[in-house]
Amino acid sequence: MNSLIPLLVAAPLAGAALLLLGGRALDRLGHWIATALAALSFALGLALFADMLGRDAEHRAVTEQLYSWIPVDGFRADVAFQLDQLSITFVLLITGVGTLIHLYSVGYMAHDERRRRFFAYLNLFLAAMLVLVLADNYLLLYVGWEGVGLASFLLIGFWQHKPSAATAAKKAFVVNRVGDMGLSIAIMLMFVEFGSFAFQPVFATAGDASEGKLTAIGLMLLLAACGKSAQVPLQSWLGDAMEGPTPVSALIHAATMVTAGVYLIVRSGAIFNLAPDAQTAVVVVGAVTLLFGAVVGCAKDDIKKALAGSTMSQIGYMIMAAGLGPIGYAFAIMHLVTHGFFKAGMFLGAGSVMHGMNDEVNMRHYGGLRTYMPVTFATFGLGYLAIIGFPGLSGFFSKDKIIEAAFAKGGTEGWILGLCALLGAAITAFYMTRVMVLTFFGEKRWQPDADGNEPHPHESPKSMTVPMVVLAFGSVFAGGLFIYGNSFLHWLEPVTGHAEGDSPLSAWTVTGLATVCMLAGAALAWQMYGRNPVPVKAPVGSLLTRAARRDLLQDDFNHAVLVRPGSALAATLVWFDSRGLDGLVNGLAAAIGGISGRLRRIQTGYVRTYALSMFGGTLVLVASTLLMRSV
Amino acid sequence: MNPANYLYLAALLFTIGASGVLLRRNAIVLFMCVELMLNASNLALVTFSRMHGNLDGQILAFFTMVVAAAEVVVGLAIIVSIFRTRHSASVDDSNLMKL
Amino acid sequence: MSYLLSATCAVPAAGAVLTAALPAGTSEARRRTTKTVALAVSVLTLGLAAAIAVAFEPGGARYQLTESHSWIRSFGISFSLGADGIGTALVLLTAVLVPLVMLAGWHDADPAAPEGSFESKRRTQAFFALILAVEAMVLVSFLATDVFVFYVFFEAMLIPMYFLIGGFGDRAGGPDADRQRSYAAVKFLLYNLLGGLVMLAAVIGLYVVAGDQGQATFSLTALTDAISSGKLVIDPNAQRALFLGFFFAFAVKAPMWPLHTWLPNAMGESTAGTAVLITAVVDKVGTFAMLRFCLGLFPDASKTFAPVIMVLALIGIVYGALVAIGQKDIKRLVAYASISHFGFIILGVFAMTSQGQSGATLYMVNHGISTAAWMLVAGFLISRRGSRLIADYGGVQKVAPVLAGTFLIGGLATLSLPGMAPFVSEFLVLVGTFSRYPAIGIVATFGIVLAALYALLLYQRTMTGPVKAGVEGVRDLKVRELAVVAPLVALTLLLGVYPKPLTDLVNPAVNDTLSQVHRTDPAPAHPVAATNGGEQK
Amino acid sequence: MIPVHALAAANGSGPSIPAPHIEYGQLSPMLVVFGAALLGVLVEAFLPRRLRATAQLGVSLLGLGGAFAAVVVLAAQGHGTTRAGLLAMGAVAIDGPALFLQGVILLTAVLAVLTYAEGRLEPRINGHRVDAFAAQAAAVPGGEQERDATREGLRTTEIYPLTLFAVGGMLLFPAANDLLTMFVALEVLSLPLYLMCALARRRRLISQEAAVKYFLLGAFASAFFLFGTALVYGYAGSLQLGEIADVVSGVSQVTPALAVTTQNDALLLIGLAMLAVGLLFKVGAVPFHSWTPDVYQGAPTPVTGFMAAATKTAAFGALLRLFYVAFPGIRWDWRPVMWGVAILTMVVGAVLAITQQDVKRLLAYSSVAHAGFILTGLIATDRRGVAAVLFYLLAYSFVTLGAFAVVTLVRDSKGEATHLSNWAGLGRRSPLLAAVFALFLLAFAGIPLTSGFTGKFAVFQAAAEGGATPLVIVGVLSSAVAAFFYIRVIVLMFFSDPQPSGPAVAVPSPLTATAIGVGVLVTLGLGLLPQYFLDLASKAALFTR
Repeated sequence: MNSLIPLLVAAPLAGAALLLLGGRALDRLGHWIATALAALSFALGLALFADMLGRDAEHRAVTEQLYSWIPVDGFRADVAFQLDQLSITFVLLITGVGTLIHLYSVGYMAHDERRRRFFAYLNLFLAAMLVLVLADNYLLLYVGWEGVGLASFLLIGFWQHKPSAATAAKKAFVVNRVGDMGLSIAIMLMFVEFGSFAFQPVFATAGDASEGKLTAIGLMLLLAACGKSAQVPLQSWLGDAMEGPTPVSALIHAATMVTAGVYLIVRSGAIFNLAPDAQTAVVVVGAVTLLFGAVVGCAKDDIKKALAGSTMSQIGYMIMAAGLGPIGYAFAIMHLVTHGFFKAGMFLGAGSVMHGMNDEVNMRHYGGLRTYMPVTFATFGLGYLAIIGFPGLSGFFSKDKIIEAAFAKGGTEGWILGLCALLGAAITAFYMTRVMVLTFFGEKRWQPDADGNEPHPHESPKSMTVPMVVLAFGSVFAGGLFIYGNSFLHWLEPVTGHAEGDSPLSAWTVTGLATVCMLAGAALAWQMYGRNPVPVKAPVGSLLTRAARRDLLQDDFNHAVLVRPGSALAATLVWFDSRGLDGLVNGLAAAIGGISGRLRRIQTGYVRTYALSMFGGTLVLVASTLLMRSV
Repeated sequence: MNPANYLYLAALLFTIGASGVLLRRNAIVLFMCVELMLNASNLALVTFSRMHGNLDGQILAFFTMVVAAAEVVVGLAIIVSIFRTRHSASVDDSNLMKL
Repeated sequence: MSYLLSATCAVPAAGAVLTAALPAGTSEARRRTTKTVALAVSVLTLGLAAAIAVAFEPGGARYQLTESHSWIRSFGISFSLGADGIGTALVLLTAVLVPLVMLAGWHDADPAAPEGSFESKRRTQAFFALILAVEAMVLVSFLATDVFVFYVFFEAMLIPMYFLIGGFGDRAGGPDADRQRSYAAVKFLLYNLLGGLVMLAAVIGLYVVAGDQGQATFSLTALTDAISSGKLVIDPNAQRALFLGFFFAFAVKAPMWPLHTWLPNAMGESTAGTAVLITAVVDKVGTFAMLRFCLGLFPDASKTFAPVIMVLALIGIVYGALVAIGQKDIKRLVAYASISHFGFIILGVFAMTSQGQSGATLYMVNHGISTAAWMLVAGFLISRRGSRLIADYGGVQKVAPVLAGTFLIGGLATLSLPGMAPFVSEFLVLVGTFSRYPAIGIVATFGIVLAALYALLLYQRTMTGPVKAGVEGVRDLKVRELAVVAPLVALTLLLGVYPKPLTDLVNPAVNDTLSQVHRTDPAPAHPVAATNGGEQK
Repeated sequence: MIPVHALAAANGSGPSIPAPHIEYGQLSPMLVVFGAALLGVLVEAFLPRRLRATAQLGVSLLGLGGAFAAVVVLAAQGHGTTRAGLLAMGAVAIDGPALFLQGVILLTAVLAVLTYAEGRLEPRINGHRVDAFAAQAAAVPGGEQERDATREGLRTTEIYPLTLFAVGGMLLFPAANDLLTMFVALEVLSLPLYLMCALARRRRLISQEAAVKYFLLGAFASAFFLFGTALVYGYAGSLQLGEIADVVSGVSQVTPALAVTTQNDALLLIGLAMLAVGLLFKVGAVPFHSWTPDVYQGAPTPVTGFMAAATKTAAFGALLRLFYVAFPGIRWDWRPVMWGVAILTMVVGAVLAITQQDVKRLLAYSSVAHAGFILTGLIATDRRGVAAVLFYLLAYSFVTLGAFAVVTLVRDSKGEATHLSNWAGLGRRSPLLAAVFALFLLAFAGIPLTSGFTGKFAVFQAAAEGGATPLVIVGVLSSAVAAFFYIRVIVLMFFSDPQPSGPAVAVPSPLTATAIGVGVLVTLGLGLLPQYFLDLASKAALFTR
């Protein structure tokens, strides 16, 4: 059975290779092949899951050694997969949601002439993401880590003819690279410390290392997570990444890839548990990002960017939970899974709306769409309810658990985190209600597109709606399923461990507070956007609004602090290289030439001058010979 | 007489000859100055020959005279031909090649 | 005594003479004959190189298939060749790249000027003969086990290389392209000649020093044996001076910051194929020689200077990448990227850890392959549009998707994407450096961010966006060009996923080098439990 | 030394003078060459004009070839090694260096004579083939007489006997074992050369100027040499190098006169310095080099090639013998001074060459720089150094001769086009010729696999072993500077566009082609497989005394 594990990766990888190399012959069938392979991978995942369920909790984790990858003395990197409860959870999420989104894309990309390539990239993404979650060591994880980055780059920039898309793709990759630097350094630190970077041995030995070293490793891993999961301060790429086709945003930039940071931290729990300072850093990053993303989400008029802000914020929750240690790991993953359902569903919904509205993304140009796109409205609405934490839906359970865990951290820290989380919940409800209202309610504010075509909103084809419906089911029921009998917690416990915190508030109090916050936020949004007409052109807005529209000036900051000095430095060095270093070399050559030109003048052409130089030379020769004797 | 005096004379003649080469312009005169230097050497050779009591120096002096004669032949040929071309015996006029 | 090694070197040499002697003429048929002959020779060489790799036993002696022919007895010089793992890997690299470079430059030496002008009738013959000559000399350099023989070919290869740079451009330069190109060629030659001459002084010095202690030989194996057994003790000051003499030449050739300024000119002005020969093959002789000669002959001095060299290499990594970001010319950008990469290689060599040195060796191979792919595709692009300026491009992927795709793959390999060959080597170098010099390792890691910037900026500016005027006519890759790129891409991926054959080849030689400098890897602070360590092979 | 009492004794014994013992066999190379020269004079005097050129060529080649054969035979008989010895009552030494250098000089002379006879480069005049030499040397340039002479197709065939006389002097020069012989040899080789310089067919003004400059400065230098001879004789009481050495190192019997003169070291040191001046002038070392560019430029190019190759060889031979046989005892005095000269020569030669615009002047400065490189070998003061210098001279001679032979081929309507701008694009018009010249330039630059590299390696190695490491470093650096101007010419030939009205490359007769071809072969041969010649040089590297 374990030998099936490599097939999980191989199936989509083969799909990618086939589609990329196959050429135009596969234009007509390629997308179905890709979808089938994604589904195959999902089926394999299910089979492995069933197999795993058949074993005791202690024997569920298995390792499949493929081959020795980089054998160098004292250095060992293998291509080996580890399938345990944590990774199978991801496998199912990735392949499951992935298959649905493949299916959705069949319809969504039907008219794109480069559809085959799109599906190849999607398959490539699946393969890389599976490597990421299945790797049994950090270096192989790194392969998946950058592999998904590559897929993300290719897919964000899929419409390369748009300069904005190309720029966004490059930005995503480069910012991620900063995070990857963290991962590299973390691996190097582990190697120096433990002589290995495979999960099992490192975690087993982590206790021997000093806390300082572990903190350093933890911080570097956090840097990596910040990059991949768009956490402050490396969050700036996610908003721009919405330039990619919407299925991409759903799969990569909502459900799966961006959550890799959470996976990394949870997976490295053994290290973080021993490095409290690193954990503190993690929760701070998580808390800051959850508010940051939420604020940004409130101000965006672009539906996808609003959702992107939301994603950032939700991942902030997960990171915060992961930073809480054993009390939060399982809930981080649980929220990750439920978020995968509802956020993917909402992105697909957004895609469906755009599909019907001539690719319009500005919510101020929507309005009243609920009657035109009933399925989209229903599925999006369910996702909406899930994310704001409407009682009984999946987001309610998972988010609630995180808020509880935050309070359970204890002390002032617990209070601060808990309140942040509650505030976040309120803002979440606000901006999601805003999205919902602007899109589906109110009057029509439709505008003709650039070519003057009036939009004719209509429901999307089956291939698109079916995945949305499936995801909506997940949004509704997943949370309840997971929470029932703490099944999810127990499932993950062998991997992540679990600890009960010491909460100053009872569970019910927290739930109540969260619900109140949610209602308050939603009500405020309804008040602002539901009861008043929405201007088609965005009002100037307050300072905060304007800042939030500009992603809280993150790009301005990066531009001022990194990009501009960076290009200035590059320009200076280019100048220095040609004028300074090369100038030195050319100057030396010119100097020798100059000396030569001067020295030539002693060759006057007059015999007597020559005779004089000989005579002088003789005198010097005689004198120096005599001098040598006297010395 | 102290043989050193002959040597001093030889050195003086040699220096005069060398100075002449450096100072005079006429090729013939210049060449005569070189001859003077050769003769200064001859004087020194003969003196040393006498001091050492062997004939080597004197023999060389004879050779020098022959060589000087040969030099004159060659030298005059060259100088005369260039004089006929340029109508000048000044060495400073032969200045086509330089730098 | 086997003659495999000398045959491998002799075949391209003979091929060069043969190609040069083929009948002159500018007719298409004549030219095709020339090209075919040259290509056949290079493929034959590849076959012989493969035979070396097959015959080489990774577990055996350091130098295998050795042969020695008396050459200049008066100076204690014999024409000795021997293959070790590192050399064999680089011989393979060279033998693989040369046919591809020829194929890529199939039309580079076709007459540029209209009939009747002063263009030489032997242009095509000259181009291919020069490439084969370079190949022969490079192969000897990689296989030489005699310091003098190495020196001679290290230096002599400058001449054909010089004519390749100066004589054959990419026809994409400005109005004063000829002047620029001859400037580049002269700069290349003078820089390297200066390096070589300084090394000559050191070579002579080494012989004198060794001769004083009864070891008057140029044989590398004899010298290193004598040094490691203590029979030959070079006074520390002399050792430092000699080391610097050798290192200077290699640092110019490699090239290491701040001696690099010839490379952008040379790579920018020459044809893409020549640029690949320079950066992927010829320059590798420099880094290779650091590993084999500097470390092997002057272990103590190497250790003394290692920190300084590491810092210079580090500057080179960051500097090269930053200057690459600021470039306006595609080929110069690739050149500066290479300078950055050479920094990594040198870092790996002087970190003196098994990871670092294995990584450096792999890096030489991988950089050769990946830069070849990147540069050759860039060359295909430039030959279509007739410009090297980045600003003249835009939206190429729209009109030539395969070209754009392969260019992207080249760029991704250059930025060391995991799963591709350069990643393996770069990571090994970083780990190897980090384990001895953590600070340098961390700053070097910053290089991977900058690499992403220059590689992707170039891709973005040239390939994406709306189709620029002048780019509409750009055709996609032809079959010949695909045949060039495909093997390179395949190798990049293969060696990224399964580098074991290469590491197995290289590791013993690296260990031997490390033992020559009396260095062992720093032990981990808290090694993982023995059960896990025990599995290590 | 011919002591006075010996003559007196001869007088006493009767009217017969004991004939000095002359080893004609071992002197035969020189005798053959001088004989051929005299025969050449006779040919000049008695043969009709139309036959002279051919006959002179035949006589010269036979003479030189015969002399070379004699050298080979002598060497084979071991006169270079085991049977080396002093001849003609100690006036001449036939030993390894002498034979080796005589061989080199003779071979160079053969090739040079071939280039003299080249008749296809100049356009025919009235159906007469003419060569590079003046129609009538005595005629005023541009005058009526010259026009007539030219119209009649006259040729200065005297060049052959002159060359043979010069070669004879050159053969004697490195073999001279006393200062008298050395002085005479110096003059014998110089005087014909002065004349030969003046014999160019084209650009006669600068040709004559070259001659007058060479003559006056050469005579000036000879005067120094002679005065130096006098002083050394005064110190040592002998002209023979071996005996001087004995006196210098204090092993000979001290006569009363010696007791006085050896008190005065200044005599010795000044004398030595002045002797050195005479010889350094001939090799073209700085600061005695100033004649080189002018004379090289002005002289007819075949003569320049001969002069540059053979004179330098002969003069270095003499210099070696002087320092190694007569003055090894005071090497601590002269070595530092020669260090200075060597450094100055290398640097000034290389630096000055950079800005030259005329290919012949450029090669002249290059020869100055090479003199510096050879001097580093000389300073090694051991057998290895001698061997290195011998090898270098062999390598250098052929490269130089070949290079100047190539220069004769690049011509425009005014004769040879020696200005560098005319050489632009030569590689595109005549790739073969340009490639050959490039090979010579690369050999000059000391690029591996050419003879120049082997030579340079040999001298630098010898110098380093002799403890002259700084010299090696200066040498290496000035090699780099020197490389610059060689490469500049290559750039010009290959990478510049030809001028529309540029020069044409004349197709040479087999004579010049042979000279160039041999030059190429030797250049490559000594680069690729130098072992035999290194052995030869190293076997030959022992001076007898």
